Amino acid sequence: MTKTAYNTAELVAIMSARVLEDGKIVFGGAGMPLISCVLAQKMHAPRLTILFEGGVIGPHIDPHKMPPSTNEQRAARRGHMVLPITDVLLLQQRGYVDYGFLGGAQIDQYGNLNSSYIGDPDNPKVRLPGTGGANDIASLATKILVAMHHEKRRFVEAVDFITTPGYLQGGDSREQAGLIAGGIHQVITHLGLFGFDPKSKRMLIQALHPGATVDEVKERTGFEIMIPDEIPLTEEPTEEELRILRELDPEQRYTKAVEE
Amino acid sequence: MTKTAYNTAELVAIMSARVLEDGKIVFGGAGMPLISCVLAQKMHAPRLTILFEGGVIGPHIDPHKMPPSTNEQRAARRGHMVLPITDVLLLQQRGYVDYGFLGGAQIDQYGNLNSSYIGDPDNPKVRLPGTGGANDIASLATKILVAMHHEKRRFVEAVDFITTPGYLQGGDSREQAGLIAGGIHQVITHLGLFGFDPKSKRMLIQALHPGATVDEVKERTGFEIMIPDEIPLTEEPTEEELRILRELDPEQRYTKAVEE
Amino acid sequence: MVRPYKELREVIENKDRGLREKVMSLTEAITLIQDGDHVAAGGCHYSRTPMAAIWEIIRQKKKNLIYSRSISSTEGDLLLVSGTTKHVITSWFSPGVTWGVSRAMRHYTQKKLALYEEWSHMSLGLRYRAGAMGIPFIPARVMLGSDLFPRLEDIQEMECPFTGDKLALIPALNPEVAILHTQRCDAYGNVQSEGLPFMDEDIARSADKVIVTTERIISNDQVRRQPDLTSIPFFQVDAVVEVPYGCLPHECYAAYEPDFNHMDYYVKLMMNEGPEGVKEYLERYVYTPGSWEDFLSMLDFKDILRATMEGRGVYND
Amino acid sequence: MVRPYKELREVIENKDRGLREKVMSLTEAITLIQDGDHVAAGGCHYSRTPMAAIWEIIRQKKKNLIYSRSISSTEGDLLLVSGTTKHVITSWFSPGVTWGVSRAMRHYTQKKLALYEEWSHMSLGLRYRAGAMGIPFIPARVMLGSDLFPRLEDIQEMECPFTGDKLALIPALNPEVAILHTQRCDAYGNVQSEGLPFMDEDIARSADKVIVTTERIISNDQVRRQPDLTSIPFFQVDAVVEVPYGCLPHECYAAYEPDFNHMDYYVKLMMNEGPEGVKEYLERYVYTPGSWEDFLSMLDFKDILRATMEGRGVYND
Repeated sequence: MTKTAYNTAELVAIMSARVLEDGKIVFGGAGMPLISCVLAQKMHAPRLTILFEGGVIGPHIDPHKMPPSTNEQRAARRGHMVLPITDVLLLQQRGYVDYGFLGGAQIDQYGNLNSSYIGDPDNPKVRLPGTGGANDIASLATKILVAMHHEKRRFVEAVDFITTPGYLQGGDSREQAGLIAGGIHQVITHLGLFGFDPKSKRMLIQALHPGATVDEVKERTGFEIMIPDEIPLTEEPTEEELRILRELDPEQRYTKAVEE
Repeated sequence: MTKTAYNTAELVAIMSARVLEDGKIVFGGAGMPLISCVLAQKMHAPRLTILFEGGVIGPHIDPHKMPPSTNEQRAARRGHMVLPITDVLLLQQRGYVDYGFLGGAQIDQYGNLNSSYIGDPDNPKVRLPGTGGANDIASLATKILVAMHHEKRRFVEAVDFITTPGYLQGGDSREQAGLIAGGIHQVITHLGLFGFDPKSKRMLIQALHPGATVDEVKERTGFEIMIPDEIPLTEEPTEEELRILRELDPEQRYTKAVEE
Repeated sequence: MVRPYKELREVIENKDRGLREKVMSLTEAITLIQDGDHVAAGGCHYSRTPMAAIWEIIRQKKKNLIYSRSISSTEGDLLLVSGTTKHVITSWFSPGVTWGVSRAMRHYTQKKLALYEEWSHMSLGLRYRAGAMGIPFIPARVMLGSDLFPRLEDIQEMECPFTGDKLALIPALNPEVAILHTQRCDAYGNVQSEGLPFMDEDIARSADKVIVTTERIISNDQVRRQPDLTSIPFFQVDAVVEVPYGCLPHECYAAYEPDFNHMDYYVKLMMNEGPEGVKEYLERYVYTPGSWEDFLSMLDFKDILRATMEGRGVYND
Repeated sequence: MVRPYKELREVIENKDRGLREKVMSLTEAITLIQDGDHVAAGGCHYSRTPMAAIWEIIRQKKKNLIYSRSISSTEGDLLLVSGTTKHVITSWFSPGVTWGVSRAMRHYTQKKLALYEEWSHMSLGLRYRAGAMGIPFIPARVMLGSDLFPRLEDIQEMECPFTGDKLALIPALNPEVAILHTQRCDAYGNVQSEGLPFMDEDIARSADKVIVTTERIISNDQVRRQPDLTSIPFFQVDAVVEVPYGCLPHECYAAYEPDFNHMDYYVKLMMNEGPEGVKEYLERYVYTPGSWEDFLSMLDFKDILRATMEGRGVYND
């Protein structure tokens, strides 16, 4: 039989879902992170517990009613518990949350994210919606995951504005700033999986997706990315992963091909 | 008709109830304060709202089931709201509570209360049960009321231990300590009503109950109490007050005559 | 600016906190708001938004309000473009992820016609909570190292005297007025919300005045039978207004989902025409209708019916 | 001592927080407690006391526990006299106002055989809350100026950097183990308590491990139908034990009032005989019975029946 084709967004969603281990607790942002969490539950991680900013623990999301926001009743469907926003976010500060799962508009070599301003914050080209819970999640969750489309304009040497802390200026600057727990763990793009050098905290290639090349990564990355000698390849999305993903997002509201 | 006789505890309960204005919010301690609050509701203050440390707002106490503690279900009967202990106490810190109503084992000339140690705290003659919420109530409620039996051993120059702050060492020492709101407003005993001098913050006579004399007060007070030229008399307990009080405490668990 | 403790207490102490009925009209309730007040709205994003109250605020032409909310959606656009506020305090500001970045918000902030004061979601929550607790700040481990921190006047850093940890001190926020929408409230103001609590409880405790709009007014007897469900006690509330469908076109948990068709219509207008489109919307849906009921009757009943069936559906599972 | 943040997080991070059944026997559950642990008990005074858990702790001869609780009643006597703890952290310590001052407490504290570390009720609550929030302290306006303050090692004073107010800094308390009793809990550990919440929620969030005894084990489906009622989520809980009447002779809201006859019997014994009386009680009611059920069967069923009728009576009004 012929393989089903998939777009870059679907690839990111599926690769992200695979990262989420069963039995763990994930704090999921709106959009693609949410899709990936639900996909993971339907694949290998039925005991994955989802927390949403809106104030819910362990909802059963109805595949036919994906919530456009994580602060609404669809996101709370059949949860174990609903609680105030401040308290669900505080659960991360206490250390209960394994994964903080974010999307990103702009990321830099140390994993800092910007969702506040494009250009000079005092005279921005674009005023973006802002942090929401992203700053909290990235300051507190044990392992931060970021899913995004891999483009030069999004992968920059230094973000215009640090809304959401990665490793700040690298080295031990994150801990020095007072962020003594957690940190950015992995970036998932349509080209591959990316981690951070334990010492310098600069971004490095962990794995490439089928068809992606190191040159393509370099070309689409606005800073010098670290390249190990050995680079494993990820497994191609399976028919089952694609089938379930498309059940979750039939109109491709969250997984439509990105126009560049 | 002949007047019904009453004991000193009943007198204190009734005089305390009269102090509580309708429409106000009172944080009531266990024992006599509780009795007086319920009595006030049945007399002149039907809109008096009672808060209990156990975590309840506006309970309807069943006259035939007075709770021996304010941290149990009888104290929560038919309340508007139940909430965590910490939060009901925090309502005082926010300024919602008009009266903090306490009983006392030992009080001094500045209205400080001791419910921790009789004698030297390091080698106490008696280790008392402790503050409970008394320190919180007296630090935070707008007007502190104290109901107690008037005896020399209870009205001392300086308490052995300040569990519950009155005006501390007098003058502006309470504010200097950081307690910038509230303060002890009135002490109700079986001899009369007692307030505090606005400047020195020393205890003074506000009114005497029928039959009580200044000499008796002086004799039963272990420090020099301030005596104004004019001292009004309080109204004797009415038949109705006594009738209702005895319905509330038929076995006199809270209003039995004090043995000295 | 953290307000002085004594001032905050005096306001509360001088209020009649006795048990009394507070049911009034929407118009009456909103007159409790003064020009220049800081008004905090309950709910989050497009859920349990006190939309009727905001609608009336705009109609009463309040000026120079400071507006704060957990996350701001389309109601934030309306407040900016109507000239009601030039200062919004929130953590995220746009209609919703799938609808893109608000062009109205961009216009007013990028042209410096208004200030969008950005706090992380949790730190904004802690601001209300500190205000609710009667303390000037709560320490936290967020905002540190970010570029949000230096842009804010009132946040500070300290070394913990117990552990030596570096901590952010999140300052208390005490709005003059809180506007909240709930599913159930009695005539005295005892609030029993259903589902996601958001930040409503802390906002109510932190504010000088609280205006509650409610889907229904329940008896005090019902409240007393389930005191566990009360989230806001009567003595914190100044006005109770019965406003069924008071969140539309936003949602109200277990009552109705958003009117997505009306939301799409608004967002399209706003994204295509910018502030002019929002002005057109305001004229048509806010200024022209004679009453909130008249506004509701302009919506497509079929859409409301579907939203209602979906909304109350949480109890069908 | 405020425990280091990294240590607190590591303990939580290394726990299996996945959705799994945790139902076990009382004996099994209590073996999760080590000698020297700080054990915090839920409920308050003689209400919702996790008495069965405490009873089993004494039977398992745990040593050198630190015991903390909102307010301690008769269970505190038992823990002192049995030699289970020499350090009690609470705000008030005696059977109850009408029963007078505990002679057992007096004996152990006055003879310096044990330490009663006294905090005000609210400051103790804020200690658990700070621990639950993952912060080292919460500022407050209590304890200041009192003689309680200088007797405590871990409390500090500071001048507020925002307002200049003098504040007490109340240090976090993070017990190794929380023992809680509830009316309803599912097999995963989702707790849905009824009535007075006391400090249970904060205690559960502040502790390394949580042991829950429950009047009944409800289905997860029931939990999910009323997520508003859940106060403690499953991933904070390590053990679920079904123990009907698990608070006796203390009360459990809407289930049973105290067994006042048994309380009177105990208090009389304790007040007349002092520690010897408590030892006699321990021998007869704690060490001798083969099981908690055997202890229950030693009580007068007529008393339990009356306590039950009174207790569940809150739903009769």
